[in-house]
Amino acid sequence: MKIEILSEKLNPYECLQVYEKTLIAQGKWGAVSTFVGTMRDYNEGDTVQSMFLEHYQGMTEKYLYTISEMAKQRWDILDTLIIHRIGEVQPGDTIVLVAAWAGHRAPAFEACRFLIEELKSRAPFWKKETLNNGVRWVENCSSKVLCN
Amino acid sequence: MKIEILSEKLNPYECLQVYEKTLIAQGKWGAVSTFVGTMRDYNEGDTVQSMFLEHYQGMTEKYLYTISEMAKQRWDILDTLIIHRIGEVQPGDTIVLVAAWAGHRAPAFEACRFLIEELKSRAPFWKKETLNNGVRWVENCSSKVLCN
Amino acid sequence: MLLLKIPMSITVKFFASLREQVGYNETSINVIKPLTVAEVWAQVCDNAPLPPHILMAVNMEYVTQDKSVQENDEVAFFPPVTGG
Amino acid sequence: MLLLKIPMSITVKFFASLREQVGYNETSINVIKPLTVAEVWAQVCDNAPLPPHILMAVNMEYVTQDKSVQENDEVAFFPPVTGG
Repeated sequence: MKIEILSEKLNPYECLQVYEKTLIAQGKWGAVSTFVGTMRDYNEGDTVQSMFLEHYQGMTEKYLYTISEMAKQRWDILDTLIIHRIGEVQPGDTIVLVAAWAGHRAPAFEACRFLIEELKSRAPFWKKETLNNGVRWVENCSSKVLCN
Repeated sequence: MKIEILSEKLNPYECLQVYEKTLIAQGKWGAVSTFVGTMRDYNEGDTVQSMFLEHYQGMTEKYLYTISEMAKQRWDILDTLIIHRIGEVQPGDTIVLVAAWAGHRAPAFEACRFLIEELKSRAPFWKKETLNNGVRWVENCSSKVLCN
Repeated sequence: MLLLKIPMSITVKFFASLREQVGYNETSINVIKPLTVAEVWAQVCDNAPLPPHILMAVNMEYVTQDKSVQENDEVAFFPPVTGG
Repeated sequence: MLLLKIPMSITVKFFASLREQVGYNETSINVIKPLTVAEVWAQVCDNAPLPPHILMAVNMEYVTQDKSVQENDEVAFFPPVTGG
């Protein structure tokens, strides 16, 4: 199991290759589900030039470990990986990588989806976008819907 | 959109890196869901030494194009990729890579899952395993359940 | 009036365990009237019954056993698939 | 009998848009009786009401505003998260 908060550029496919080599269960997994979240150059109808990612150091790592442990308890999976960027990111840059290894595809897919959903709804990260005419904090649509 | 039937070793993460560079929609996608199926060194309680993958040339490609088109019609996705090994494979080797690119994570996950489920249930590939004491054709559990 | 019957050529393919049971991967038959896929099977396999879980395709599209086969069609029989 | 009250030290953190509104990311307060998270907010923010969608954590675990705060605790306030 690995959790990483990264302030440099993230190449998700290199990270996966490197991490898979360290897995002790070579030949034991039959399925890997991965999710890569990438910065788009648009949001809510506006062009986005760049983005700054802030996080709550300590709590973020703790929360990501908690959901990784929950996934291992809930599904028959062998391992999980979460890497998340912080700091300044550009359009096209990878923001997040989530992966789940399992014997079979159903638990791999479900655990991977669970991790990204939990990360998005509760992990303490915040995005600030630089637009053509200023900056703005990204708002979480679902929290607006849930709370209003 | 890409469909490939490959008789050499498949490195899924290199394929993803190479293919992403060719996508015209740079900065437009925010989400990639991928699935990698790998040969295990066990199946149905037996140790598996190696495996031979047969396919119906022509029909396989046609079927994979059909489900890729169906995915593009059903979900708001930008692109899809399917690569499948044929021939002799060893434990740990990648058998299949499926990926779906989208603006948002829900269609990416759903399209990727759809592609691998359709591939597994209908694409004309067959596995023959070499065990310690002989060979056997893999049987499809779901077809047994459905048909018996 | 006498009808001149020109035989139609049909290609028949087998895959995987079925190919091994039949003993070859491809054959060609000539028929003088349109056949269904089930009748193609019967003709090629000495009237053996269709195996229960067998899959069938005509020109690389899945079909059911009552699908009728035309001149130059490629008919394929194979066991449940196990890819991915 | 006279009770000697030793003040408790509590760290308070703010993040993202809330940090910008408050104007700083961290402060420390000394209190002589246990407070709830809501009371910590009130003391630090001049009795301003808690913003409607605010999230709260004590020692890096999510809590509700009635959670009581102990000596040396780290209390954090932040807007809905937007990672991933």
